[in-house]
Amino acid sequence: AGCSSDKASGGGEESVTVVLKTLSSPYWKYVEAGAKEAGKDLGVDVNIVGPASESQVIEQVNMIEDSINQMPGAIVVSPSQPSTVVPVLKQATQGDLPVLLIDTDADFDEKTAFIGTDNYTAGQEGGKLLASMLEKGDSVALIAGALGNSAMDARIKGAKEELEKAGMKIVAEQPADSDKTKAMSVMENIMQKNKDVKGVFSANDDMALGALRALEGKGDIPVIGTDGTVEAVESIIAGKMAGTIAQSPYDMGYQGVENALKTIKGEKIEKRIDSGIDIITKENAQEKLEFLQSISK
Amino acid sequence: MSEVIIQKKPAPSEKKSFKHFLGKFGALIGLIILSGILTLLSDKFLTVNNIMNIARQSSINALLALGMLLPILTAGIDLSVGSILAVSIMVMGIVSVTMGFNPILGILVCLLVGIFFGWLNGILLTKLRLPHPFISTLGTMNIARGIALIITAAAPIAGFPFMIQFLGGEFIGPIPISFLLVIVMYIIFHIFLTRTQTGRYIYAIGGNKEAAHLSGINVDRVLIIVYTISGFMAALAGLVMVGRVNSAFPLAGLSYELDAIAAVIIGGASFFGGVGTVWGTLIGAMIIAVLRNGLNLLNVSADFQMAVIGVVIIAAVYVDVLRQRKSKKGS
Amino acid sequence: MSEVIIQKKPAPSEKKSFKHFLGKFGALIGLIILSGILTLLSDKFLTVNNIMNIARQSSINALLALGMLLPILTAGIDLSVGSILAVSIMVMGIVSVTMGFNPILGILVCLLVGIFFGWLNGILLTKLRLPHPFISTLGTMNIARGIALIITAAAPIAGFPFMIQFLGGEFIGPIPISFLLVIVMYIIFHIFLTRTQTGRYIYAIGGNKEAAHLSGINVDRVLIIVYTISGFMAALAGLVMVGRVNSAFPLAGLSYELDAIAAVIIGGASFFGGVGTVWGTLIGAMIIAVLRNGLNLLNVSADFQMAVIGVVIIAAVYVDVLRQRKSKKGS
Amino acid sequence: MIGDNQALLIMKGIKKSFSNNHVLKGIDLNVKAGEVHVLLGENGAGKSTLIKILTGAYEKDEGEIYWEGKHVQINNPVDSMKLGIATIYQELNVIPQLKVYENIFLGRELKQRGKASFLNHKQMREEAKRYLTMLGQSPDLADKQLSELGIGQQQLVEIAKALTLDAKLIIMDEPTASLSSTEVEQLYSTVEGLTKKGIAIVFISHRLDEIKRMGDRITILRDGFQIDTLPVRTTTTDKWIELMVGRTLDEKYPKQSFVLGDEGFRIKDFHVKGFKEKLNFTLRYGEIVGISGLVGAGRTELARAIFGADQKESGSVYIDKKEVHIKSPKDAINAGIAFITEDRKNEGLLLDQPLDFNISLANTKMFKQKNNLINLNTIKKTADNYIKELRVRPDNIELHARKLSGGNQQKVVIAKWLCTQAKVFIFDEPTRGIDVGAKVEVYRLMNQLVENGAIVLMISSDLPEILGMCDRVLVMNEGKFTADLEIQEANQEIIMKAATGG
Ligand SMILES: Nc1ncnc2c1ncn2[C@@H]1O[C@H](COP(=O)(O)OP(=O)(O)OP(=O)(O)O)[C@@H](O)[C@H]1O
Ligand SMILES: Nc1ncnc2c1ncn2[C@@H]1O[C@H](COP(=O)(O)OP(=O)(O)OP(=O)(O)O)[C@@H](O)[C@H]1O
Ligand SMILES: [Mg+2]
Ligand SMILES: [Mg+2]
Repeated sequence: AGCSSDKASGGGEESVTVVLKTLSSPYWKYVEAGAKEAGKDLGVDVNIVGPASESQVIEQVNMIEDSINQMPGAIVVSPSQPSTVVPVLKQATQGDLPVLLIDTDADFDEKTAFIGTDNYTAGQEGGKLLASMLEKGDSVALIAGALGNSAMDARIKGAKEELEKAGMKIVAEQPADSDKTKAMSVMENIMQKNKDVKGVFSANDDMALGALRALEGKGDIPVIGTDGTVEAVESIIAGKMAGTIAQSPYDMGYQGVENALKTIKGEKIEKRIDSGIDIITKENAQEKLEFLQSISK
Repeated sequence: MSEVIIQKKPAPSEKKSFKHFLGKFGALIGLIILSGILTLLSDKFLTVNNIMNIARQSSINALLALGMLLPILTAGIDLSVGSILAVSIMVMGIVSVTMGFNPILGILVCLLVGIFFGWLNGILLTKLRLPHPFISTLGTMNIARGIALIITAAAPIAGFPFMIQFLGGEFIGPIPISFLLVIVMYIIFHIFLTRTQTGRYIYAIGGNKEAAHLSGINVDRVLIIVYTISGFMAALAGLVMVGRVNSAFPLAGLSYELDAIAAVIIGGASFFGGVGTVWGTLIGAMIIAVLRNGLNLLNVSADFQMAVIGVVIIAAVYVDVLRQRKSKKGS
Repeated sequence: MSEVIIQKKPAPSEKKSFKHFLGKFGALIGLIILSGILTLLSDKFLTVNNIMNIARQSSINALLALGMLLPILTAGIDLSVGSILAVSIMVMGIVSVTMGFNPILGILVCLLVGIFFGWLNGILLTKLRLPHPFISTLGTMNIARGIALIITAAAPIAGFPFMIQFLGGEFIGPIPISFLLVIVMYIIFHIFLTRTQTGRYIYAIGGNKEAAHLSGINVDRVLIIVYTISGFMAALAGLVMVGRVNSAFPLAGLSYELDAIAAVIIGGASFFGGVGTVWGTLIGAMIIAVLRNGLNLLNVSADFQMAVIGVVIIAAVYVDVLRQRKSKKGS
Repeated sequence: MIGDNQALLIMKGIKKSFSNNHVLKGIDLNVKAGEVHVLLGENGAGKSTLIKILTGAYEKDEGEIYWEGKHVQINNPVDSMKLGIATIYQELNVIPQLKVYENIFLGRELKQRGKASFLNHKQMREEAKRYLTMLGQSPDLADKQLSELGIGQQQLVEIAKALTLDAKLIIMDEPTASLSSTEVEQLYSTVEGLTKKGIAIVFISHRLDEIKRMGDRITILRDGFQIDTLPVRTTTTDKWIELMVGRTLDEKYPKQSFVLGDEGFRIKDFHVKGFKEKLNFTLRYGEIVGISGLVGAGRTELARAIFGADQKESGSVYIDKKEVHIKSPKDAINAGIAFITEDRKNEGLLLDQPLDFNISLANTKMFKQKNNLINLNTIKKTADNYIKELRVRPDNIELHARKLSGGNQQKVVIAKWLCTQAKVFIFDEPTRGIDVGAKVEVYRLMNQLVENGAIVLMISSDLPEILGMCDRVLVMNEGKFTADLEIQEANQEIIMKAATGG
């Protein structure tokens, strides 16, 4: 330690580089906050990078490459398209650089660990939550992200299965490109055709909030989102959104760095660490909000 | 030059003026056909409720496209509208929600931020003499989006006061105020472009920049006005967006420039400048909105939506091409 | 004989030919300045390892930009390159991974799909007489992306055979094969554009379509070739991408058209057609890659990256503007 | 002369260079109120450059400008307009997408009374009609889209535009180059009216007969210097030519007669869209045939249809008595036809390509090597030859076409078509903007073409040129032929009568 304190290049034994899917959404800001906090708590240099949006897949691969080039002690990655990072990560492990994955797993045997919960499970939880608020045979609408975004696709898939299992009728499944405004339009249009929609599941909270806005004044239709952003939690407290599935982004970030450091120090860690899922509804929303506010001052 | 027509034209008859009308708003046929098909396919399409829906949904793009028309008329482009929208509403959020100032001040600041970035585009283009607005506005697109992210640490802002939500969220009877705003803005722009000196200069610059300059037109000044207006319209569209979803988020308007440009071009404007009308642009924006609405109504699955949008864009413009070709043959 | 003596021009001197060189590749100064700054800021920048990194990272965009240069030279544009890339590699994935056919067949199919969609762009533009390639390629952009999503139900495909990964993934010594491919393609295109009939016609059409037509050039034929080549290059870039990440996914290449266009324009080509070189384009692509790499090396945070990229794009082009202005004044 | 208190405008010691090309090396010019002051000089002598310095379109390197005795700075076109200078530039400066009347009032639109920010379209339209009528045009023209007009009519719009500016000095840089005698007559009387009101005119032209008729004083430029300023009426054109080119010209029209041969080119029942009649004519080896007519008579349209640039309605074309099928310019070129277009800027040149590129464009395949690559050296050599032969200045094939003077650009267009080595040459206003000396070269080339067995058809609005160079003349009016005359039986009056339909 201390041999390389070159700030600009940020490499060195006692440093961890975290490459996220993006840094420009609240969810990933929580991951970032967790990772930073861990760095502070444990006294390790943490560099956090990520492309401008989740769809910049190759850009993320480039970032991993550039990070490896600076020889950190370990690298923590949340792959946008799991399969794409495998070749470059193989290169890293060949150079004895420990690799940890968070949030999204990849089919990569040489990884040191995966920390997170998979999106499919999150979707299932969302589906179950929504089903619990409805009657058998009710009509349900699904708001998806841009098609091809694998995390969003998995959430929709999970939710759909649970909802169908519980006997709900899926009357619409439409994409809204993770855009709040588009989600609102999409929901409005769905309501034109299906006035009897009784519940909505959305692959993220932004779209859930957009859909909610379209349903204002249309009676009590529960909307379930995913992610657990501040805005969503506040909406739940205000009695608008029915609930959201939070994947503990902060913990993922924190544990990612924590475990990376352990690996650097030669400690053995679990290959698969579950960061847990929070189901946030009116009951626990207030306490969740306080936590979120404490981490993103 | 190549379409030299020697025939004496007939006195302006009824028939001619209808042709003239279609000539101006050729994409209208595309819109009518598209609407016709959707009416057949879904009984929900042609209802007052749904039409108001479309009106509301089209308003953001309609405003952006109206702003975009100006740069395109001058043979330019403005890639930064989506980012300007974002930075304007984030600043407004900070002023009127986070800092709790008067909403009127928030609205003013929002529009001023839009005007500022638009003006910056104009200055970069004319004073720095960058070769094409693609460069200057691509730069601003990144800068404005970066600032939108930086000032709020990527967090959205919700809970805007009623006054700010008014434009985008309220109705007069069944009619969304945002659509009334669209109509008013289009009328103002129509008058501006056809009846004022600066408006005509915009066409002149697009038609032949050199000739405009030699005719004593201050080309730089007009271009700065053009981009400033485009920035202003982006902020106005942002205001409507905030009213619509009651929140501002830094990725708002991402890649909206494509829809805006598409509306302008589908509406018959030329990338080479000098050609295009506000009404054509409105029709272009409506075609896009109707299409999206129809796809949702028909519950077309996500993967097919993209392909269908592609086909319809081409078809809508092709209808216009066919019409023009026919009317040329016929004359 | 008339007595007018036009000064004998000096024999092409060293100085003149250097100026000539800079005149052709003006953006080079921007690249040099940018690299200089990064070398000062990071000791990792000017290392063999990192330069090879940049070479590899730039190759996809360099290939797309090379394809994009052709439409832009004809005063057109190709918005569909990112989507064509995606559909080409998804089809290749189905053929050579899902269905397990010979990798050579997979590569061939990949390139043929690219050629097909490029050809389609050309046909839509010339035979349907759509007013501007913005429309036709915007349509194809959606159609191709839609097909990429439909045929694989949006799922990525991984595990390509070595032969397919060869171009994008392998090295000769420290040099990535993908970059050698880039160099070879640039040389081929240079010869094509300067030394063949079709190549010269491309410049002629961009310079003055009417004059080109009247000079006996089959404009439609050349345009179809242009868009077909652009489609082919998109597929080739896709091949490199698959080799790089050993997987194909339907959102691959999303919004890559912007970077490709930016590279071409930064490299000195004109949107109004007829002006631009392959070497300028290469420099444009390198500027973008160096910039991104440098920002990563310096650990600039993502939101600031955006803003910085915006500033540098403008600055890089402005350096060229200054140089041109100076050389005009000074001479 | 300089310092004369009558002088409206004095330009003193004007210098200007482009790169290494010193164009103006110290020009003095003084213009008096109410006179028509002619500028004469070879192509590339710097006439247009001098004008552009005066109007603020170019920045001068050295020199001073005095206006009504006061020293003035002119930095941009607005400055010169404010002084009262209206300019008709050599290259048309019109906006194709705007209406004719909007073009006429471009930059000085009329506003509605009371509502100062709104335009008064009605009044502009009325005024425009007035000016167009004054120039002998139908008032209907005012409402046309400018892009529908031929070059000649566009030129008239430019003239009308200059007239609307309440100017003290009107500069006309080759306003008559694409006008026929009727329109030129109209212009004469318009100019006369203006000078009577004390308005000064700076007039540039390569047509000596019209200078003789209109000019009061003439300033001759050569080699970047002002050679002399002379009164027009008391000096001879031969004198001007001598001062201008540094030698005397033996003859302005070096007409050579050849033995009349067989039929070489024929159109039969040729129907052009919008024409009232089907057209027929035959061209024989050994003759040069001219087509005369007023602006808008349809000559260019006929040529375009023959060449396949526009679709014909019906009819056939024969070369050497064999029918050739032409659907596009490419077919025409393959059949051996060359068409030298009248609009060099829009239809002829690639302004941002070097001269050799332009010259080789219509016949690129000739320069293919065995390996199918283009031989750039052969192109350079060939282009260089043409440039020398046509005396293009500067004679640098690497120069972009944009940087040449108007007349020199015209020569490059001619060179491009000579390079196709075609059998049938259709020249549309070939000497537009070319100086007297170079015109002779072009005429000699035509002779040479005929001698070498080519067919030459020349569309021209310059009557003396038709009379001087053709063996036969066809006259067109509103899309039909109204006369087919052997040159011996033709003169100005007869042709004009036929051209106006009588
Ligand atoms: N923009 C320019 N850049 C470089 N050289 C130029 C430019 N404009 C004109 N020149 C050069 O200046 C010289 C004078 O050109 P100018 O147009 O003034 O000639 P001119 O006397 O009007 O000729 P013409 O009778 O052919 O119209 C020419 O040699 C021309 O090549
Ligand atoms: N009868 C007419 N009334 C109005 N405009 C006409 C008429 N005839 C021709 N024109 C115009 O004249 C142009 C066609 O003339 P064209 O160019 O073929 O004639 P030209 O004899 O070559 O004359 P120019 O010197 O203008 O080239 C067109 O722009 C057309 O609009
Ligand atoms: Mg001139
Ligand atoms: Mg003509």
